Amino acid sequence: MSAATDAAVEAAETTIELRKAIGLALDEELARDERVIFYGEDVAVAGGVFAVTPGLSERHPDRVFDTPISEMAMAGAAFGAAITGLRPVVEIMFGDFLPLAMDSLLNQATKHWYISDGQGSVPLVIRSVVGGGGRFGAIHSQMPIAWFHGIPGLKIVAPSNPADARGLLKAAIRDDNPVLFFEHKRLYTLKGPVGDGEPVPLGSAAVAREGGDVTIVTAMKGVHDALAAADILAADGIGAEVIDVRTIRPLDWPTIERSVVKTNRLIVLEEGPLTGGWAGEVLALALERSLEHLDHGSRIATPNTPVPYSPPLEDDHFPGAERIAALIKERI
Amino acid sequence: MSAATDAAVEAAETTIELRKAIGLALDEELARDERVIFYGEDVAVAGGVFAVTPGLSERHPDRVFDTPISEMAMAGAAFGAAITGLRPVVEIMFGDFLPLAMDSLLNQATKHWYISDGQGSVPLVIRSVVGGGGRFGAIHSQMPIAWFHGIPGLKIVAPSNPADARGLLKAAIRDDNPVLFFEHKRLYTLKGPVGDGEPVPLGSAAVAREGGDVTIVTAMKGVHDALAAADILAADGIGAEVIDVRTIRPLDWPTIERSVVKTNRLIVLEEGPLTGGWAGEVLALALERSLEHLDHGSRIATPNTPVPYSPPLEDDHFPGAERIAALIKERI
Amino acid sequence: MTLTSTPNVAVSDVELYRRMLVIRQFEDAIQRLFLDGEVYGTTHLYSGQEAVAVGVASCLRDGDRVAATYRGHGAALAVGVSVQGLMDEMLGRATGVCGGRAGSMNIVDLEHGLIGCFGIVGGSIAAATGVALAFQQRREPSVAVAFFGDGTSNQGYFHECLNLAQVRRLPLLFVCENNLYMEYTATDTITAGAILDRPRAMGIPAYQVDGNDVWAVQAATADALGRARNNEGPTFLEAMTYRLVGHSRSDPGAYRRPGELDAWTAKEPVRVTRAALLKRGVDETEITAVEASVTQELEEVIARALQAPWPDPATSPGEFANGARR
Amino acid sequence: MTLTSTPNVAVSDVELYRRMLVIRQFEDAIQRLFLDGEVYGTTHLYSGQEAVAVGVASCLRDGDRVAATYRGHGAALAVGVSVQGLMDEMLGRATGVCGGRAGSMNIVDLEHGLIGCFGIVGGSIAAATGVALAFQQRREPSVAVAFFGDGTSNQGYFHECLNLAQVRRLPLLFVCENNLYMEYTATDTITAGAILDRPRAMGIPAYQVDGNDVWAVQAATADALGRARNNEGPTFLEAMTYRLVGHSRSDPGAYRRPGELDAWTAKEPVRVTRAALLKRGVDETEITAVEASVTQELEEVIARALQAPWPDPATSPGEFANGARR
Ligand SMILES: Cc1ncc(C[n+]2csc(CCOP(=O)(O)OP(=O)(O)O)c2C)c(N)n1
Ligand SMILES: Cc1ncc(C[n+]2csc(CCOP(=O)(O)OP(=O)(O)O)c2C)c(N)n1
Ligand SMILES: [Mg+2]
Ligand SMILES: [Mg+2]
Repeated sequence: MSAATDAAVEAAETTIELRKAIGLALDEELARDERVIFYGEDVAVAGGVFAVTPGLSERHPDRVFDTPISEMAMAGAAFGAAITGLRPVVEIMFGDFLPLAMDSLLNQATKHWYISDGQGSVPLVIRSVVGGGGRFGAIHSQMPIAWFHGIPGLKIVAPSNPADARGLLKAAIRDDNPVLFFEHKRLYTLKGPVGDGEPVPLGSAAVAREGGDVTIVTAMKGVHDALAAADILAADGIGAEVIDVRTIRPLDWPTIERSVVKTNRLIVLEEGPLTGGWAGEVLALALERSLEHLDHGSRIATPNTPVPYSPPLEDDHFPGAERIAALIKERI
Repeated sequence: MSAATDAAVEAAETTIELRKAIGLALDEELARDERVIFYGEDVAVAGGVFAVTPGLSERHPDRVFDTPISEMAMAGAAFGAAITGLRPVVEIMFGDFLPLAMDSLLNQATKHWYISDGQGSVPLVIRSVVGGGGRFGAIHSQMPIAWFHGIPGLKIVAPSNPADARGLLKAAIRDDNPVLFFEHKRLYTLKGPVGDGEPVPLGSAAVAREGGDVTIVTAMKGVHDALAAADILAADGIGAEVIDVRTIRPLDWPTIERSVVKTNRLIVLEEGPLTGGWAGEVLALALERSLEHLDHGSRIATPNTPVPYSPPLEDDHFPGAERIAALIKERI
Repeated sequence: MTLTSTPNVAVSDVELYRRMLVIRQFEDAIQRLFLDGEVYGTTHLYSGQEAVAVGVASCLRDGDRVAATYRGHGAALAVGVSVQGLMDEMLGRATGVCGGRAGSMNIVDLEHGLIGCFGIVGGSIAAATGVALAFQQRREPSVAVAFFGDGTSNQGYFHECLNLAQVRRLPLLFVCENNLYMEYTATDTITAGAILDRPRAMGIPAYQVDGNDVWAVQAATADALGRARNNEGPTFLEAMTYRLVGHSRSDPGAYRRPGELDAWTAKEPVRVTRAALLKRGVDETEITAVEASVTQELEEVIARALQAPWPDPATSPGEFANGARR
Repeated sequence: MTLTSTPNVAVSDVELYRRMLVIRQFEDAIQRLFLDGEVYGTTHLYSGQEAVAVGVASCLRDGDRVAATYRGHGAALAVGVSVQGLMDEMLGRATGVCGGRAGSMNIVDLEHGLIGCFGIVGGSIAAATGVALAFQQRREPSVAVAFFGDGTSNQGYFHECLNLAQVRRLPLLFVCENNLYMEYTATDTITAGAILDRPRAMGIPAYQVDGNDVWAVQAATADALGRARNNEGPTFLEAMTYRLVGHSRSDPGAYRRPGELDAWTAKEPVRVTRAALLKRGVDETEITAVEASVTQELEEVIARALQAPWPDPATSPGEFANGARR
């Protein structure tokens, strides 16, 4: 290995917070492609309410700017800009606010390619912070995947670590389709290797841990909970394979299937209400495509209620590693 | 049987168009309970763009009115009115426009009961026309169930015939929770018995046809397609049981399970894109709860693209009875 | 001479008339073809409003882009979408401008600057706002035009986008076609105050024009486009006009006030423009020649459309784009 | 004497001061408790804006209803939500006004007319519009009040609801608390024109008041409520004020213009009201007695809150309502 490669490998192993990895990816893409613009509420001068984007507006003053509180206009304008040669990245601050941006995503951005019969594509990214566990209450803790999961033409990205966040965001910005990019608020300060900076293809899952007895399919913070649960299970001699789907849509089914064929037992761990979530889609695919390999298939998700504020209530709402491990032991 | 009962039975068998049954249910509830109000775009003076509500504003002049094109305000105001003692019914003309009404449904109406710790309930109904096959193109032909399916606290109603439409709408209006009530545009002129006018409980499926070899779970127009497919299958000696779920949420799982235990084969027929739809939820439940009874489980849905306009394209997009029957034969 | 030949250069009076006539006859044909079962679903015709789209489009240059509504045939033809391509699309044919996939309410023709006919009220405004943002970012002296109706002024997109456009001084022209009604409801009964006062409250220059006077529309548009190209920001035009036909094919029409239709028919733009041409000294034979040629063009277009092939489902562009397909 | 005792009757000057002080001390306590790790997540404090909520609420009657925002402690206390119940909620306790389920951004207390503190910008406006609709439908002479901020004037709900309220002449009071900023961005940099011109464009009577002058707020509110109860429709108040603390707990504060905070601190409402009381001839010993009692009340409230029981997940109200639970 040459010194240069060594240095690259070493650089890729530098640790960085997930939020910094996202800021870095944005910075890199803004520098790489002048068609990229980035806007949102308080993202420019203030650098974002979660300090994800500080410095970007200084480094790219013409292409990073603050907007009014106008989510409909922000999303609708992203569509118009995307079909006119830009590659807009928009921050809708909390994922809970995404319904306000949904109409143009659903009825314009994800339809344009098809209804125009392929005249033009719509390269845009909407970033939002999502998820619970931060004591933010019912309207700032949701997981919006379910609301958007059934929209053809939309890609949904859900990274679990800094390197993936960086690589997936770069891929999202370079993608020719509308992409929802979710960032878990509990992972913003998670540290991990910064990665080599190459785009991570949308639609490729990662095997986060190998194991032979049960497959746990999950994403985002769920990956960390699943890995911790796998440690507990290992102590009981149960080998859990953890699959980080990384993108919810498109979903990397082959990677899941390979694992299920090996373990015959499938658990899908979803942060989000049980009913109508993406875990159901994974189970459905398993039933349709791998029934003969399945000894067990089930979901671990959150209750069908809003997310409560009070610590004991919120902690109970989200299953932690212990509860996950216990449920898996009980079920398989 | 007394003459009075005879008359009631006869009355219940009078046939009526589905759209008239909906107008009738609204009229009956407006007459029964003065807390009920009804508003929407062009619903009062004009009687609705699909002629569902003619005459209502004449009969209930103070409680039926036309609004501006302000879906956000209409839905948000329904919440405020519902917690202040009214039982609003709102028409959002096409289901495709529902994202504009989603924020307040998601973040206010369905959260109030829980976050207030049960201080107050939110009795409101949003009615919309949905579905394809009308040559209305991509933005007026969608099935919005998937976008709302993952929202705790929301009931979703999807009737297939006039009597159910009437009874379910009455139950929806009397329900203490936010309800989305979907009306399929291709069923508006469907005729059927008007029913006895009793509310049909939300969360109770109906067995539309009995059969021993395969269970077809579906809703709305799918019920009619499934029944026609069942006729075709019967000619081949295959007995298909057709279950009309009637409400998507809450879902009547016991009725589905009873059937699956009998037939061991489950087909879920959904009008709507395959990925992320409610059919996935049904298969997931089947896998979780009835794996040992399952020889087959799969979905028949529409492609993961927008709905095209041109007749040959749209007809190809929606599987009809023949294609459904052929697919089922192939799969089981 | 086709409609597409000259949308971006100075346009003669007769040519303006011809374009309006093409739209009128196109819409009349659609109405007939709908009743014949050759056009499907629903249609929202532009009859009576032709002077607005034609007047606006006559001022546009290559590179400018237009967002229209579900009532979009007029804007489409005015910016130069091929009459044949649009007709074929209405008939659901493979040769339609969107291959039959869009239909009346959703036409896109990027080549002619038509980014879409938006089925969601207000959608055209948001999309055009983004187009204008792109122009500004790229320092391109082009302008985005948003067409929309009076009823749309009560919707969230309207408000948010007017503000955003003005704050960022976007090169954008808002064209509010005030035909008095949102579907079957008189807009003044559900609208507080005058529409023009809304952009004015944000400091957006806002003017009312006679939307049946193609030259008035043209003059106001030229002014507004000049401002926009000069980085002076958006302009708002309220074009007063009237829809001579139903809102859509199922319209009962009972809402019209007594005498209203007659009064507006008397000042409908095709008639008014014809009279003005004569007054301006155009020879009537030239006019009748244009009329005959438009009638003939439409007949030929329809004949070809009825023979055009149906699309094949196998040609679907699919769920995801990977670059532009064509 | 508790805050809850008199919100709906004529309120003395000293009582107005006392209420403002309760809010200020409550917010100061929350800030401390947050740093101590006893309040969680995030909080948006009302410090500096007290005169608005107190002035408005002092005019309300039983039956009136209020929709507040994520910055809602002030409105909550002003309408009479129990200080203890609110404090317990902040600390996530079972005895909180929402059993610990809501937290700072989502308080509901129907008994005291607080229909919610809305976490979505603009949500308070829409909800209050519906409340007003219900009052009107039931011919009940009550009024709905929507609190919201300056930044909210650029959002769709604002526009749609102002129009709907005016068209239907709803008994509604819009209270725009203009504290100059939307989070960290100066609102005038992303807002076109003056906020007041927006309601005025719709014909809604709209007034600016000194939001740090509790009597000015009171007078304007009394007027507006009279109109509303008289079926004369909505009124819009823009109360000019200033947030003395960060937007939320993570606020860097770097956006404030030089000297701004000092200038506003000099005219902050608690200080200003105290001075005014003295000028109006209130005895300073009466004031200090009130101050001491508020301080003591808050201390006791906090002490009880810290001892209050945690909620049990098993007490969840569940997904669906079936009538009201309490
Ligand atoms: C968000 C939304 N709400 C409702 C509709 C249904 N709709 C279609 S056209 C229309 C009336 C629009 O009125 P206006 O803006 O005056 O335009 P016009 O049709 O008169 O040209 C309505 C309500 C829609 N397409 N989108
Ligand atoms: C729809 C929506 N967008 C963004 C936010 C995030 N947010 C919370 S408060 C706030 C600023 C609101 O400013 P303003 O209306 O002036 O009220 P203030 O906070 O100053 O009282 C923003 C952007 C939100 N809660 N809801
Ligand atoms: Mg109109
Ligand atoms: Mg503010």
